[in-house]
Amino acid sequence: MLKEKKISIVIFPGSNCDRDLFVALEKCLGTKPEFIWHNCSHIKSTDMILIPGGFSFGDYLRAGIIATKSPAIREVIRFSKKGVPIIGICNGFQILIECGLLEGALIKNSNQLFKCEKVNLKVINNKTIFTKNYKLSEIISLPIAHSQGNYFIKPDKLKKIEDNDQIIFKYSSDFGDVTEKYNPNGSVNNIAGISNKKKNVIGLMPHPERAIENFHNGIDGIKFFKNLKDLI
Amino acid sequence: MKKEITKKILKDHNINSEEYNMILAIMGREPNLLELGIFSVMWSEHCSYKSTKKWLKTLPTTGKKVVCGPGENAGIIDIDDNDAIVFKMESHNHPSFIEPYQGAATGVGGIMRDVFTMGARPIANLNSLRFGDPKHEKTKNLLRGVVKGIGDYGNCVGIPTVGGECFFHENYNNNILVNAMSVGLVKKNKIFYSTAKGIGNPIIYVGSKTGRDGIHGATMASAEFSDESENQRPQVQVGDPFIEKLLLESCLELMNEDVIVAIQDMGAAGLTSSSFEMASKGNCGVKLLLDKVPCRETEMTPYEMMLSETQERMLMIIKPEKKKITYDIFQKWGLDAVEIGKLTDSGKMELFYNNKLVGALPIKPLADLSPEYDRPSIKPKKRKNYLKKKSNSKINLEKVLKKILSGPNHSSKSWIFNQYDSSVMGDTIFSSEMADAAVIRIHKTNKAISVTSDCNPIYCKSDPRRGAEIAVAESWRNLISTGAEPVAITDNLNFGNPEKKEIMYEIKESISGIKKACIELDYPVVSGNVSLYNETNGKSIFPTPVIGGVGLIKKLKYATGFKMDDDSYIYLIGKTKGHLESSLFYEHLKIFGGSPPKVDFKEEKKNGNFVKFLAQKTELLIGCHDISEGGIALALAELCIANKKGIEITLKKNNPEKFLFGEDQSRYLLIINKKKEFESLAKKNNIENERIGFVTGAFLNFKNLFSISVDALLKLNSSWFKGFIK
Amino acid sequence: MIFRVYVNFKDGILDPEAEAIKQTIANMGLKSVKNLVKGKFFDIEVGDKKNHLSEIEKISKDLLANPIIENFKIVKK
Amino acid sequence: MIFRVYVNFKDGILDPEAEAIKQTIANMGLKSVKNLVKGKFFDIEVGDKKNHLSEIEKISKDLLANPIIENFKIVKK
Ligand SMILES: Nc1ncnc2c1ncn2[C@@H]1O[C@H](COP(=O)(O)OP(=O)(O)O)[C@@H](O)[C@H]1O
Ligand SMILES: [Mg+2]
Repeated sequence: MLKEKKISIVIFPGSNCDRDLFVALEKCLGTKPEFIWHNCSHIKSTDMILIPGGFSFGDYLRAGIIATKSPAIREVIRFSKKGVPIIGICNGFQILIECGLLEGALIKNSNQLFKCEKVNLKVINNKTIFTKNYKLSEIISLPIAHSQGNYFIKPDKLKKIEDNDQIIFKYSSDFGDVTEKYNPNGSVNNIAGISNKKKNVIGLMPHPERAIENFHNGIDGIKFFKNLKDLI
Repeated sequence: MKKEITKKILKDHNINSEEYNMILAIMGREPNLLELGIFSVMWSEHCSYKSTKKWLKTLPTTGKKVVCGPGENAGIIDIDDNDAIVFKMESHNHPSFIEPYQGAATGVGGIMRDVFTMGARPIANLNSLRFGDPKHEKTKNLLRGVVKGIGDYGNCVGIPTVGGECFFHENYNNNILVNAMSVGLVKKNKIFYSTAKGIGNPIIYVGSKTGRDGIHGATMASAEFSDESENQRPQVQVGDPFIEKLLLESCLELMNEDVIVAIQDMGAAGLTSSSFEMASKGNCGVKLLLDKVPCRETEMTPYEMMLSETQERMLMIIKPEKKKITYDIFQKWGLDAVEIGKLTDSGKMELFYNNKLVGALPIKPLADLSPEYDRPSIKPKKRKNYLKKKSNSKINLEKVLKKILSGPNHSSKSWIFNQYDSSVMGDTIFSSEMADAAVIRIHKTNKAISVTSDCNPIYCKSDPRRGAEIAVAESWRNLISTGAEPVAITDNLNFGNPEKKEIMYEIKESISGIKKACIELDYPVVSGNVSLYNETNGKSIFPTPVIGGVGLIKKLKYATGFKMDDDSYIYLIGKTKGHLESSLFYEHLKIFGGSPPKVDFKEEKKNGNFVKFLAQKTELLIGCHDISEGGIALALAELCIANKKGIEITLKKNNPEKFLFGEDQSRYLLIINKKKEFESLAKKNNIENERIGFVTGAFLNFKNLFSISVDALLKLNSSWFKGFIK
Repeated sequence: MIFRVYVNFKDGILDPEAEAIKQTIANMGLKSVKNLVKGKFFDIEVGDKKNHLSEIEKISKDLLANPIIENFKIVKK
Repeated sequence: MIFRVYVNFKDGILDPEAEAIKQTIANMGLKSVKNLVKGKFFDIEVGDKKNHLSEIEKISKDLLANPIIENFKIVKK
């Protein structure tokens, strides 16, 4: 029998989507993830790490920055170098950006307001380990809930990540138009999710874990997590 | 000897001479300043309910589902399977007017602490807001700040904000209302109370360090505003939602251990009221070593420590042998916990500072003998109401509906609720504008709760008793519409200065109205809050008794929202007489006053039970919407907007304005597709019903009268906030 | 002409963000920091012609600072 | 000894908050404001004994400023 693979969820003081993520993984993959507290300085082994949404350390200073000073982040970086898949959702995305695993910055939404609503995403890269079961340009719909999700990257760097297919999701209309009208927060080129160069680290602002029940506003999160099945 | 307590000091503490004589009698001597300060906050309107206690006692507070009624931090109801729901609503009106962002944020923080103090994890927040005229210079910033404050706080803690109300009227220009409600889930056998027990048990302080925040917040909330008070601004309290989240998680973790004897958050009047209330409930004495109180600022005096309203602090009595695990858990969450005293058998509160006894007050008498007033009241002169009836044929009904839909009070509130995280925790079934009440699944179960807040101040001004009855009935109806069993309410009574007879009349009448409705509907009051002195320069707010209702949806499949299927039928349930006095319709024609519609409770229950029966026992009900302000016309428009679908209505009535805009109570619109089955059931149950139309096309079409496209409805409904806020 | 407006919390007002930053610095192992106070600044560029001070004051009071909890100070750069 | 660290957005990065403030000022009818730049400052108090500059630099670079979008400047007060 294969040894059961281990999924880890790293939590920080102020994380608040950890339970939701746990529930989603349990429901979609049938495995129970383990929680890693932020001050854990040694993760013995893990096959995938997820960083949940919320307000780590109150989002003080800049969302995600203070969390990068926690010991567990050094471990996340160590595992990322080994090629272990890492996923950051919302605040998790912000943390991955602040700790340098992903490029760019997430600044305040262009209208200064927190925004909670359902958005459509267009799959821009379906060749990553996280997205290979999507069709190219498939439209999925997921909720967002954030005030600092405005993705910024300098034009030269943008070109680089584009050329290297690191843009994974963009905000779009139901029909896949990627235009300003469907940009909820001011992100450069409607970018909603990106990966690192090696494509084993991914971050996205929307919340797949909030779209997994029939009573949710859509269930496209299920597919997002089921995509991970092959990884564990 | 020099008299320490001068007339001026008494005035500054809002203590009248009669009250001061009682203080002298209780103390047997002249109090010092610290002691007087403690009396003043404990006996403030805010903490002692001295003007309303007598009347609040008359409310029905028991029932087979009530686990804990008023008197604790929050009320508790039983929702079966060892699950219970803890909930309460509380006002932060005065602080929000002075500093809207922090005022509203700390209001949310405070009410959540009331809920998790009892061992419950908050699972939903609501807020009921009243602002002044949009044209008033302050309104925009107040709205912006309050909404952002509520959002930032709840979002950060990770509790979904799922519903509420927002109403604009010039009457609230200088006294906005910010009422926050929180709803939590607890295991029935794991509830924590605030009764102190066990002489010698340590008293533990945990949370933020004490600063000079909001000293005298409680007395401020107990006095009228004047232009002056805006200038001599008291220290504003600042909220720290991050610490709140840590407190929530650490307290719930500690509550899993067998450690806590009693626990209470430090809310209004901070350390004073929390320690007093715990001790007085347990008939204990308290010894506090104020040197131990963690302070944020230097040279804080005992007076300041006892009266500070620094947020995010808790006080608990623990078992003495459990200190280590207590400290360990709080340390894990990065919080300082400190022992600041012990329970004693002295019956007194003894305050030590620098090894000196700086204050000593008898606990029981101070609590029990707190003033209770039967303030005089008088029925206000009937306002000679309204203009002569206009000839109705000239009124353009389409224009009125469009005006209502695009005005501040009935525009889509999405600008507000999109700033609230409504989907965190993954259990939200319906939030704002998806149903008549918000519906939240009980995590990992097949049941849900339904929550709503309601009050129509226009009705309450015209007739406070009837207005209050309607507020309760409407909340009941809102719950019914979602497929719930209404269980109990919390109330937040917002009024002007009770020392004025007309205001006292409004208070008494409102409470009787609530009482009547609650008894009739078997819908008890389990918690509540009173906010008085909402007046500025002598001008009082409308009586605004906000009702927060909670119901149980026994199976998820009973949950009903605004859904409409194509070609399904629209049925109107209940008697339509066309009551237009005090209605939105008349308001738009500038016809004011008159009495609100009457609630016939027999009819109310009959119709409600029928809808409940449909939701629970049949598969007939596709969607449901109760009819309230704006009558059938507005309810239909809201259904079209929510579904982006059209409706065709055939009018048989001669007086279309009465049929469309009448605000008769106890009515619902039902979306049904099995005509025969439904009609026979309705007949069998003797329910007045009428098939008024069906779902079709892209227009809200009142045949032979007028028709508006759904696109136009959506646009009308969504433009006001955008234009206002920019 | 550029005016700089400094805005910071009044004494005694809790600044949770500053508290969190202080704590983080300590966690980073940097023990010598005794206190940290935080604020904002705004560089406002105006034309040279007339005296803009009263306008800048108005902007500071009504918009940039919340006078209930914050102080502001204007300096000409 | 107090060090003040100024942090602001690098040139060419659109600061949505500054844009909003500019817009509001224009709406207030104050037409003379040509530009507005916003930033933060941190007053960090350290002991007097040793030279703390390198520590303050580390704090600024690793915590207070995001080098991708922000500049910082340290001055001794
Ligand atoms: N302050 C608010 N916070 C959250 N939701 C709100 C707020 N104000 C209004 N809403 C939502 O907007 C919808 C319409 O509100 P309202 O017109 O008061 O409803 P009704 O009169 O049908 O009870 C409701 O779903 C309500 O929950
Ligand atoms: Mg309603």
